[in-house]
Amino acid sequence: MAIIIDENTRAIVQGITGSQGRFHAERMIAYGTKIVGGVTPGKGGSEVLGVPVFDTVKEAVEGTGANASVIFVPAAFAGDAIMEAVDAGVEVIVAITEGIPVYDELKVYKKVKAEGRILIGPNCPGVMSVEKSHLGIMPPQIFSEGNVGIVSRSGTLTYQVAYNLTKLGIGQSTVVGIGGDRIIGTSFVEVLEMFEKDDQTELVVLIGEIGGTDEEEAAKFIEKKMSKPVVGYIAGITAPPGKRMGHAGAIIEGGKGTAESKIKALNEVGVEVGRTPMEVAEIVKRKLKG
Amino acid sequence: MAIIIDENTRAIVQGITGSQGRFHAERMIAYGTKIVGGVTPGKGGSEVLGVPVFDTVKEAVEGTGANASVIFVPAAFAGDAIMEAVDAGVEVIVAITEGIPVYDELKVYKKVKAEGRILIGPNCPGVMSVEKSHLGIMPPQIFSEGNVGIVSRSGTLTYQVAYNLTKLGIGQSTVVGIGGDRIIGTSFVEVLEMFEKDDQTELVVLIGEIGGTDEEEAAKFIEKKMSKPVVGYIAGITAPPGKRMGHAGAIIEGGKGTAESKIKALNEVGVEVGRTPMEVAEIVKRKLKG
Amino acid sequence: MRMHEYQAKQVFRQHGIPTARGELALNPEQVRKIAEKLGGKVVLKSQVLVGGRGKAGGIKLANSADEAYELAKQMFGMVIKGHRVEKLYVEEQLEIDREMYVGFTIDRASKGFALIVSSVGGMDIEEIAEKHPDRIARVTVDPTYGLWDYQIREVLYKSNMPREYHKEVTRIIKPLYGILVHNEAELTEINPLVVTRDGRIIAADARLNIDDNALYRHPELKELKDYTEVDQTERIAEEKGLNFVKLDGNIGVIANGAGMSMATMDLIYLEGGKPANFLDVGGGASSEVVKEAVGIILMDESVKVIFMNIFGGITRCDEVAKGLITAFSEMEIPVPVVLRLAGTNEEEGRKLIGEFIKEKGIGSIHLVETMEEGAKKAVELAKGV
Amino acid sequence: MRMHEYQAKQVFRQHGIPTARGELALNPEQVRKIAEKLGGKVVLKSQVLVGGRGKAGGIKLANSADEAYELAKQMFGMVIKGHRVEKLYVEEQLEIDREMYVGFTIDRASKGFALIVSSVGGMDIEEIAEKHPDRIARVTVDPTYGLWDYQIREVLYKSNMPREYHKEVTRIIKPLYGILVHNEAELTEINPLVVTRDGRIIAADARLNIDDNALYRHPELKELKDYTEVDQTERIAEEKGLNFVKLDGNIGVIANGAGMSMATMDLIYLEGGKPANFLDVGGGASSEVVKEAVGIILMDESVKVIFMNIFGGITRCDEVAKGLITAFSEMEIPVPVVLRLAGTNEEEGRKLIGEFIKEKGIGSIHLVETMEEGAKKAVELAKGV
Repeated sequence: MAIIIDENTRAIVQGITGSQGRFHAERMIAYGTKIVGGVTPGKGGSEVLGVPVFDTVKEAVEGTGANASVIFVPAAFAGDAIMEAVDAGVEVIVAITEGIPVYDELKVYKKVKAEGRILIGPNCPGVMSVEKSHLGIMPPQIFSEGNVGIVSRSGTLTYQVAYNLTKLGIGQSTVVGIGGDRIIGTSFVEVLEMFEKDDQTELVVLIGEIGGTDEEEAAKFIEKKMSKPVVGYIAGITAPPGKRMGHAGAIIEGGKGTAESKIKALNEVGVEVGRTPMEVAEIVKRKLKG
Repeated sequence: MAIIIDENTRAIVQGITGSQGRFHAERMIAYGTKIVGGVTPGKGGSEVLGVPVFDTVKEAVEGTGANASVIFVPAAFAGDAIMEAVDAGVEVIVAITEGIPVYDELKVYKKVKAEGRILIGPNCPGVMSVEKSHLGIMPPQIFSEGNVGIVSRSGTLTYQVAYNLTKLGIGQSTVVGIGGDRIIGTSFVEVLEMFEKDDQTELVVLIGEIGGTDEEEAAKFIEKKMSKPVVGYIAGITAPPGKRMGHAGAIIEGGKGTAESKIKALNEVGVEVGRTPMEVAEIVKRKLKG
Repeated sequence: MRMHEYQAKQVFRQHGIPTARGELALNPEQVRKIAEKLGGKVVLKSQVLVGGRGKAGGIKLANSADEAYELAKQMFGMVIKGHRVEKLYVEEQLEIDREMYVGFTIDRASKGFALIVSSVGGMDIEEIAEKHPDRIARVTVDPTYGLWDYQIREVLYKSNMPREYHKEVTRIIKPLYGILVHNEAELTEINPLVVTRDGRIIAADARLNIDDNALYRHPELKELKDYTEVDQTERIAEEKGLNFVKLDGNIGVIANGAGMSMATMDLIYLEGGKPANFLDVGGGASSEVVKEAVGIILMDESVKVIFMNIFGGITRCDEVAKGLITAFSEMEIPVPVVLRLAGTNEEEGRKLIGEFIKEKGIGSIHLVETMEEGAKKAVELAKGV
Repeated sequence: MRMHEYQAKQVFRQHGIPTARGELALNPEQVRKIAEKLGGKVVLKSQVLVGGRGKAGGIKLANSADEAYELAKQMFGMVIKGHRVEKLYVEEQLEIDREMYVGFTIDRASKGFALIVSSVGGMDIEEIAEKHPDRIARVTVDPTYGLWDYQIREVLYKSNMPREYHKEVTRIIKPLYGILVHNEAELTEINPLVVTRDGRIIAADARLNIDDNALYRHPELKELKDYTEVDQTERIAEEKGLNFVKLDGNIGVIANGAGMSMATMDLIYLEGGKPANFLDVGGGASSEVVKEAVGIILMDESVKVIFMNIFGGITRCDEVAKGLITAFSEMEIPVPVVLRLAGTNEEEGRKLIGEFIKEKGIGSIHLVETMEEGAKKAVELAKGV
C-alpha cells in the first residue's frame, strides 16, 4: 500500500501548458505516474506531452476519469484552480503554487473539508508514493521504495532526509510535503493518521519548522493514537523571533511555536528529534534495527 | 413516537423577555412543553415565568441542558440568534420570526446543514408533537393526539386543517409548519422522510402554496420513497402571476411554481389534493377508513 | 424592491459596468435638451416597474431632438399595464451587432445564487431557455464561498458565447456579482447585454431588485423607492403594515396569514365569485389593524361584500371582533360583512360580535361557522341573491 | 505588509472608528504647527515599524507647541531597534480613564479569524493573557459565515468589560472586522482602546498588517508601503525576489527553501558559528538569481565566508553552479565559498564547478559532500582555522 496516492491514481495537471506545469508533468510521466490530461482555460482541444488538454476540470474529469490533480497555476489563479478541482469531484488535489493569498486559502480550505476531499499544500513539493505515483516537484531519483513514511513542512529538507535514508539503504513508503503556508489543506495529524493505518509504513519521519502549533498537535496525536515509531526534525532553532523567514508560516508567534517548544513537545511523547538531517537518518536506522 | 420534538425536548426561548416571546413561552409551558430557560442579551441572571434568563445561548445550554430553542427575536437579530443557537450546540431550532433578510437566511442555512442540526422556519408557526411538546405559536386547543402528520408552508391553513381533522375525530402525531420564506431550514422532503420513519404516523397531510418547486420535489420523493398515504392541499389557484402575496415565497416564477403545476405533480404520484380545507379532512377520513 | 432602469444603471456604472450615455427626463422639454446633448439619435425608455414595456410601446427611437420631443409628449402620461409613465430615460442609440444576457438571482432550490449567461438575449429568460437551450448556461454560486472565475468560465463555455467576448463579459459578471451581494439583491440582470458594431460590450438594460427585508441595512437604496409606482391603496396598506394586493373582483377579502388569504380567495373562486383583493392582516393583528384593513377594503368602490376569514393562532379572535366593532362605530360600512372566527379566543370573539349585533341591531354582519360556508355566503351576497 | 499607525488610523477613520485628532509631521517645524493647531498639549509618536517603541523612548508628551518642537528635534533621527525615526505622528493628548484591547488576527489552528477582546490594554497580548486571564476573551470567526453579533457579545461578556462600554465597543469591532476582510489583513488591532475621562471610546493606537500575497489586489495599499522602513539590503533582495533577513553573525548563508535555509543556519550554530543572514533563493532559482544572492551577501562587510547549501528539487544544481561561476566572473568575491550541491542535476553542477576551479585555478571554492560537512567547514573558515 501507500497513502494518498498509488498506482491507481489518475491525475491531471492544472496549468500543464505553462513552463512549470509542462516541465514537471514530463517528469511525473517519466516516473510512471498516470498523468491522463491537463487543464488550461482557452487551450482545450490541444494536446501536450501526449495527453489531452481541456478548458475546464469538469471536462477533464469527464474525459479522462481523473481522480487527482496537481496545480501549477500562478498564485493569483491557484485558489480558483483548487475550487474548480473540488467542484469537479477530484479526490486528491496537490497544490504546488507558492504565494496564494491567505484569504483564498481560507475559503479553499473550508470548501475542501466540506466536500471531504484531500488537499496537499499549497506551497508544497507534492506527494511521492515511491515506485507507484508521484504528484509534484520532488526529485524522484533520491527516493527508494521501503517502509518509512515522511511528512514535512519543508521541501528541500524532505529531499535531504530522504536522500540520507536512501544512502543508508532505508526506503520510503510515501513522502508527503504538506506545505509551508499558514493555512494548509492537510495537517501533520491527518497524515500521521494515514500512516498509522498504512500497512506498508513501519516508521514515520516528521519534519517540522518554527511557527504555528501543528507539531505540538502532532505530539498530542502521537501520544494518544500512534503505535508506530516517529522520528522528528525541527528547523529554525536560530531563527530570530518576529522575523519572517521566507515561508509565511515561519514566524515566531509570541513565544509559542518556537523550535524549542516543538522539540520539547515531541520529546515528551517519546519522539526522538535529530539535530541534523544526517542524525535523523541515523536514528531511523537504529530504530528500524531495534 | 413523533418527529423532531417529543417529551424529552428541553427548550429555551430566545427573546423570552419580549412581548411575543413571553406570551408564547407561557402558552408553551401551559401546554406542558419543557421550557427550561430563556435568553435575552443583557438580561442574564433574571427570571421570567419561573425559568432562568441568560445572556447567551451557550450559558443557557450549559445551565439548563437545553437541546432545542424557539426564536422570537426581531427580524434584524433573528439570523444572529439562529447562528448563536447552532454554535451553542442546540439540536432543534424553531425560528418563528418573519421578515429575516434573505442573505442572513442563506448563511444560516449553510451553517445549520454544515453542523447537522434541524432548523424549522424561519417565518413559521413552529412544531407541535401533540400531547408531548409544542414549540411555536400554534393554538394548542385545536389539536388532538393521533396518527396524522401535517407538514405545511402556511400557519393558519395548518390550523384550519388540523381543526377540521380534530372535528372529524382524527388526531395528529406531529404538525410541522416549515415556513413561508424562500430559504427555509427544512423542506417538505425532509419532513416527509421523518414521517415515513415515524411509527406513530400513518398518513401525512401536505399543505403547499404557490412559488418555488418544493411541492414538486415532494411529489418525486413520495413516488420513490413513501409507503404511507399523503393527502395534499395547495393554496393560490387564484393568485395572479407576478404579484407578491405576503410571503416572499408566494411569487409565481415564470410559469413554474403555479398551483396547477403542483396539484398536477402530486396527482400524478397518487396524492389526492383537496380543493378546500374541509375536503382535505374528508379525504383523510376516507383514506384512514379504507 | 425593484429599482428603475435609470437607478440600476447608476449603480452599475459605479461598479464599472459600461452603459450607454443617458439621462432622466421628467418632461418633454428635458427630453429635447438631453437628446440635443446626446446628438439627436436617442432611445426614450419609459421608467415603469413592469416587464414587457417595449412591446407595450414604452420604448421609442427618435432620430432628432425634435422627434424625441414629439414622441415624449405622447409618452408622458401613457399607462402601461396600469403604470403611468412619469419619467423617461433618454439614452444614446447604440448600433447593435448582437444581444446577449447575464444575470444573477437567488436560487431557492440550491440555497445559493444562480448565475445565468446566454449568448443570445433580448427575450425573457424562459423564452431563451426554450428556443436556444444550447445558448444558455447556469451555475450555482455558493454564498459561503462566493463567485470564482472557474464558474464564470464554465457558463461562458457552455453558453457557446464567442470566445472573443469572454474577457469583457467576465469583466462585467464580476462587478455584477459584487452589486448583487453588496446590495443584498434578489436579482441583478442585464438583458440585453449588447455587442455594438464597434465591438464594445454594453449593458443596454439593467435590473436590480433588492430584498425588502434587508432594505433597513441599505438606507441609500431605500431612499430610491418610487412610491408613485405603487397602487395608491397598496401604498397606504404598506404604511399600515398590511400585505394588500388589488385584484379585479368584487368580494373584499380579509384573512390572517398569506396561505389562509390565498385559500379564501380560492374558495370564493370555487363558489363562482371573484375576490377584489388579497389582504393579509398578518399574525397577532390588533383591533386597530383590523379596523384599518376594513377601511382599505372600502376604498375600492367595486367591493360588494367583505369576507373576513380569521383562524386565530397568534391572532386573537376577540381582538379581531373588537377591530370590526370599532370599524362599524367609526366609519360607514355600506356593504355586508361575512365573518368567520375560529381558533384562539374564538368564543370571546363570537360573543363580542353577537352582543354588538344585538345591541346595535346591525343586520349586515353575517357570522358563519366555517370558511367554506363563509365563501358561499359571500358569493351569494355579492351576486345579490 | 505592516502599515504605519498614521496610515492605519486613516483607514480606521474612514470606517468610522473614532481616533484622536492628529497629523503627520516630517520635521520639527511641522510638529510645532500641528501642535499649535491641536492646542499645545500633544503626543509625539515615532512612526517606526517595530513593537515597543513607547518603552524605547519613541513616544513623548508635550505640553506646548514649543516643547513639542524641542522634543521633535531630539526625536527625528533617533534609531529605535534599528529603525530611524523620520516621521512623527502628532496627536492631541487624551485624558485616559481606562485602557482596553480589541483585535482580529488570522488563526491558523482554526482556519479562521480570532477576535480578541480585553477589558485591560496597553500591554502586549501575551502579557494581558498572563496577568489578567479573566479580563481577556477570544472567539473564532469562520470566514465562510463572517462575524455575527452573538460572537461579539460573547467576548464582551467573557472579558468582563463593564456593560456601559459594550454598545460603543461593538460599534468599533464591527468596522474593525470590515477593515480586516476588506483589506485582506492578517491583523487589525487597537491597543490601547481607551476610555477618556469624558466617556468617549477612542482608538489610541492602530495596527493593520496586510497579507503580502494579496497586495496585488489592493493597489491603493501597496502604494503605502514604506520602503524606508526596510533594511537597505533586504529591500534590494526583495526587488530581486529573494527572501533575505539580515542577522548578526559572520557566515553568509545561501540555500534553497526556507526549511533548508533555517536548517543550514541551525547547523552553523551547532558547529559553534553564527549565521550572517537568512537567504532563501526559492524553488527553481536561475543562475542569475544565484549570482544576485552572492552579491547581496557580499554587501554585508562582516561576512567572512559564504556557505551555499543547495538540495535540488525544482532547483537545478547546474543552474546554481552557473550562477556561482558568473558571480566569480563578474565580481570580486573576497571570501571563501563553501559549496554543497545535491539533488537534481547534481553531477552536472559539480562537474561545472570542478572544471571552473581547475581552469581558473580558484582555491576559495570548497566543494563538500554533505550539509553537515559544509557547516563544519564554513565555521572553520570563519574562525580562520
